[in-house]
Amino acid sequence: MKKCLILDYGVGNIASLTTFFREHNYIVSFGNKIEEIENTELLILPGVGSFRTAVENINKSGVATAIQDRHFKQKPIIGICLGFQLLTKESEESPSFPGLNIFNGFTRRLEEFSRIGWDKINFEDYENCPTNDYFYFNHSFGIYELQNFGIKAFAGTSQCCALFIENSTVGVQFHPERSQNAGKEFIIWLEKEIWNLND
Amino acid sequence: MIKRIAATLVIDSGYIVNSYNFKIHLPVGKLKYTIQRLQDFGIDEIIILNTSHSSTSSQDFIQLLKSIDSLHISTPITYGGGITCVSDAREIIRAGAERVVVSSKLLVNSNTFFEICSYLGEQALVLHMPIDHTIVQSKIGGHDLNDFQSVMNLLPSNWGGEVMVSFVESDGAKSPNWHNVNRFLVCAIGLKNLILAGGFANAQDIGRALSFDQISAVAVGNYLHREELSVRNLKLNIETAVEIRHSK
Amino acid sequence: MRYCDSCLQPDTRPGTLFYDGKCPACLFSINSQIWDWQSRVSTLKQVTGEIATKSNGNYDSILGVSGGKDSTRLALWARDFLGLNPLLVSVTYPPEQMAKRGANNLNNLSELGFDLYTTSPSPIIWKQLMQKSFLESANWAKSTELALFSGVPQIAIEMGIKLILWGENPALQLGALETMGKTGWDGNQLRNMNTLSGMSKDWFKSIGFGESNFLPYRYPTQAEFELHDIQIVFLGWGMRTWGLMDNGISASLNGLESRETSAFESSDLIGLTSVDEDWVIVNQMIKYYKYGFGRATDYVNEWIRRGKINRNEAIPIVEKFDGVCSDEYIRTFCEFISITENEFWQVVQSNVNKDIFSINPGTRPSRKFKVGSNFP
Amino acid sequence: MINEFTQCKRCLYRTNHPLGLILDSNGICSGCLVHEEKDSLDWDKRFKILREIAESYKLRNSNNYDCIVPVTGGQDTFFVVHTVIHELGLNPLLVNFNRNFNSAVGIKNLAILRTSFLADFRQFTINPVIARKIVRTTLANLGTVNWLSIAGQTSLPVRIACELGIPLIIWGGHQGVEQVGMFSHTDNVEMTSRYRKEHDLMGYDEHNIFEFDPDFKLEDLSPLFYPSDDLIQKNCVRGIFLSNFLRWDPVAQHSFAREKYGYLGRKSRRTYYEFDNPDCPVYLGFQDLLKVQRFGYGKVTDQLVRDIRHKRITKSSAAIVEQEYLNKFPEGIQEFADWLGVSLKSFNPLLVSQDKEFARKILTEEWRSRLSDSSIEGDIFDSKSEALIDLDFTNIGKGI
Repeated sequence: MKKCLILDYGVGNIASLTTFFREHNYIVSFGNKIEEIENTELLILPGVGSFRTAVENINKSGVATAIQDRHFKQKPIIGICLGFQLLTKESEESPSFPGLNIFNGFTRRLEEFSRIGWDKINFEDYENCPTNDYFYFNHSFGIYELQNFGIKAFAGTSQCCALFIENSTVGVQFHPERSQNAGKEFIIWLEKEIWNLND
Repeated sequence: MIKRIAATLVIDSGYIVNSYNFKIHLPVGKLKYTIQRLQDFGIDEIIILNTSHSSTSSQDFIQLLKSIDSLHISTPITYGGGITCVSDAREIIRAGAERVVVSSKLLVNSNTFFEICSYLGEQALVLHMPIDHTIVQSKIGGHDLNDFQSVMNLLPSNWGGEVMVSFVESDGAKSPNWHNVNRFLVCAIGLKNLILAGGFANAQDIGRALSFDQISAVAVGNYLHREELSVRNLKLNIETAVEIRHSK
Repeated sequence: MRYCDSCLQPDTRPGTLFYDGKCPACLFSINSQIWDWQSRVSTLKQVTGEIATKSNGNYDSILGVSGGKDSTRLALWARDFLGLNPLLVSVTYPPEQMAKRGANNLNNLSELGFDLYTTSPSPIIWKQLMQKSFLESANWAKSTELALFSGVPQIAIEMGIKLILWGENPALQLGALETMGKTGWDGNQLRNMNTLSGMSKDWFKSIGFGESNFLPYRYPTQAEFELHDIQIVFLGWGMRTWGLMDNGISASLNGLESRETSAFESSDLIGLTSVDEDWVIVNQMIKYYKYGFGRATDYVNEWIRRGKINRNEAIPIVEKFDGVCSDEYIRTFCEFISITENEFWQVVQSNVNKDIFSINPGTRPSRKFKVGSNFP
Repeated sequence: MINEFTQCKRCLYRTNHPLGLILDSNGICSGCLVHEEKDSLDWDKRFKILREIAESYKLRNSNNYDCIVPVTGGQDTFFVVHTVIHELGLNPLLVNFNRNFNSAVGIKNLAILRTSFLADFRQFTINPVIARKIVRTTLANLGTVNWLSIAGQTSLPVRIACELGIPLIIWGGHQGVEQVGMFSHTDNVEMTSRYRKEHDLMGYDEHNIFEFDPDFKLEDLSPLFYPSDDLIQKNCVRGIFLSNFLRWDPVAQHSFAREKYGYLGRKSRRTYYEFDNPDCPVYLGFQDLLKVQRFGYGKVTDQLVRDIRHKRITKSSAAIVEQEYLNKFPEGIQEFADWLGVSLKSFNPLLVSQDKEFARKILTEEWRSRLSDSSIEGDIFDSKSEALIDLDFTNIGKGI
């Protein structure tokens, strides 16, 4: 059984994430202590809520450096929806609250105001992609102009980034825990291709 | 975004019910079993409308949403019913729902609607607009057409949420009243992200509705429980110019 | 009419050839002393094991049962010895025809711990076919036999079960050479059994019903067997102690209810044969008038081959009991297929083998021959 | 002990009905509301819809049956088969799941059925060793004897439909519509595996019965397997209910079956009407005792509600009749203990565990004598005497 930690920053759909990762044989814990972040095999930045509240709580518990540390040490992280945006420099949603700046990019209000529903993701020159299936999106902010070198994918016709992977840090704009079979297979793909985490 | 087929589950006295013209409720069963099957059939989204909020607060619904999560539900859930303030909405999202449905009363009578928008983000809201061609402002907050337009004008033009329009007269029927649906679509030109509901019970009607630009999803109600593999067959039999999601 | 030198089997059975003065069954029992039964058993285990794995679903094999001695023994042997997981399939008679002990014996099989799947053709059509077969050939079982044989392969194909288990190989034990398969245990030529062949669609339709009313009487074609990769295996081929008494005694000790009526009414000496219904006794009597041997002969032949009695001791038993059938069985039979007893005897008498029986008005036909001596 | 759930104003059902019951603003229950349709709908038009469905399945091909009709030795089997063959002109395959214990009357009714109609018949009898094991498990964990036979009755016809490639299954009454008004008749609700799992099987189908008894082997339960969604889709299998298309009135239908075909009833201590479940020696006996314990009402209540709705009895006199029958000592309880291979006393722990006055009964040790060998001494109601030559609790019988 693998271990994972859902970072507590006062926001996010904890219940559905817990069930989802339990189904993938993870022992799921929920907290915001630095040693928890350092020891867990997979850090999860949950996805629903406002950018500002999340940043405030991260700063309050002083875990930003521990998270950045994991990134440089290639320790698996996954940022889901808001969690992905938190990995960027800053977000138009709460300008004066800087993000974790792990990915060199900005979160801005979507040109289409909001993207609600299912869409396919298309990778930019990357071969062994996960199954070409639909994933569930529900956001009104998105990440544009990511300069980092990593695996990048866009959703449907949108310009905003649906997925970005650098080192072992994965950012996804969609919700794997709400994408039925596609979500399940995507996590298995991540474990095999990116994190090589297995039971 | 691909067009969606959602399931509307109306709740009364703790049961999913068949709803007829928003007046008569017949008991179908508990949420747990139906949600499991809808997920098997690859439903794109589940919208829970709790009409028994008058007797119990949405608090007890938090337990129910949490219990749904123990069923390994990996389908987006939208919950509506009895949401009157930001903390209600926040609780429901924390309990595992993706989005909350709010009634037009909140938008018309108070500022709470916009408080929730700013707190959760517009993408987490669905504004519910029952259209009732017969009675203006009926007990269930029904709107007639010009009513609908006046409410829509209160929304900012680039509002990021969705609007669920349900036709009261064809709620529970075998097919919608296309004359009235067309009249509605004319006055909804330019809008987008509309969810249509009310009497959508066959692939042909759903396909036709999804082919309009304004419509991003059709919500199916009573039909879900009437036939085996209901949603699965719907998805197979829909021939629209528009693509829909076929789950593996 | 010539008798087998060592037993009391006359050569009148259609399709059998005597060799060196001996009947096929005697040759079989002589040869079987020297066969390597151990290797036969291991062949059967290997063959059934292989085919069993190809079946999909829960059951790896299917066994036709009536609840009688053979099927009870085979079910237990297949499960407890060969380690198979057979589904038992029974084609049952109409309620009026099924004997109470027949129902009890099916129940006994079920209680021995098997799943049992019964298929019962419509009694209305069953009765009319019985009447037609009887009036035409004095053998009411011709049509029903086809249903009894067709039920198992039909269900095997429906459920995707590849292995059909069967009892004795008629070619070897009864000399019905037309059913000879590639090897001793291969039963895929069972369709050619003379009782099965020769039943065209028109024969059925002549009683005035549509094709979809005769579905239970359709024996799957050779092509269907191949398409669905069905293989019939004769388990009797690998069972050294396979016979009327062996199966009867073993089944009785496992709960089989035998026929209590005296042999003076049924010619069923120990009450172990065809116990699921009683009008077989009428058929045995008519078979006796056609071929000169009946149920009693089957018993004594086996006893002679097993050295229980010698040929001379057997003759008075056959003389006394062969062809016996009480009036009650005849009465209820006529009532069931709605013919009068006069019509019954007219049909019987027109089918009597007049070379070996003389017709006596008002009483039953009587033997011209002496049991055990060739005639004329 | 008054039942704290509210009762419908018109009938005896309360809102704790296991299938779910909703009262409208006037206190009338959903069951009574939908029942009003029986006197308002145009049933000639409704039957025409059924005829069209039947027509579309009739000319399929001549080397198969037109449809499958699940049958038992009781309920409305004769009326359904009569309607399918003589009114709709279909050639059905009759299918019966043998629950492993039948009343003599039930076995005879099946034999009468087979000889009265031009139709082939198939029956599946599950291995009795497994049957007893399942009954013990569901008795202990769900408080019901009936789970096995319902699981079998609701899956066998669907499995055979897939195996033989026969798309249409025709059932009799839809219990959800008839008892608690789950759908309007005009919804033409069809058979679903969700309804089977949630309502027929109390939330536990053959796959999660292992939660109670891990040492079940999955293949032992294969006679109860419901076909997969893919298999149902591939064969386009669907199940329709006659009760949606004609004015469903079991009492009238039973008397029709009695006159025309000689359908037999079976007396029971705990109900006044003998033609609903004559085929099961437990359903109106021990099973009904358990039902009253769990839900506070019994089979007699179902019959009284039906008669109230059909205006054959008033609610007030029905309430009196109900009390008269609800606490009668059930017949056939010793025979059921024998079938299960246990003594009568062995039921006491289960009975007390389900008792509403659990604490008081423990204090007084009253529960110990709930059932004992003396309970049935002088059991004047010897069902065997009225039964036919066969005894009850027969697995397989001749019938005629």
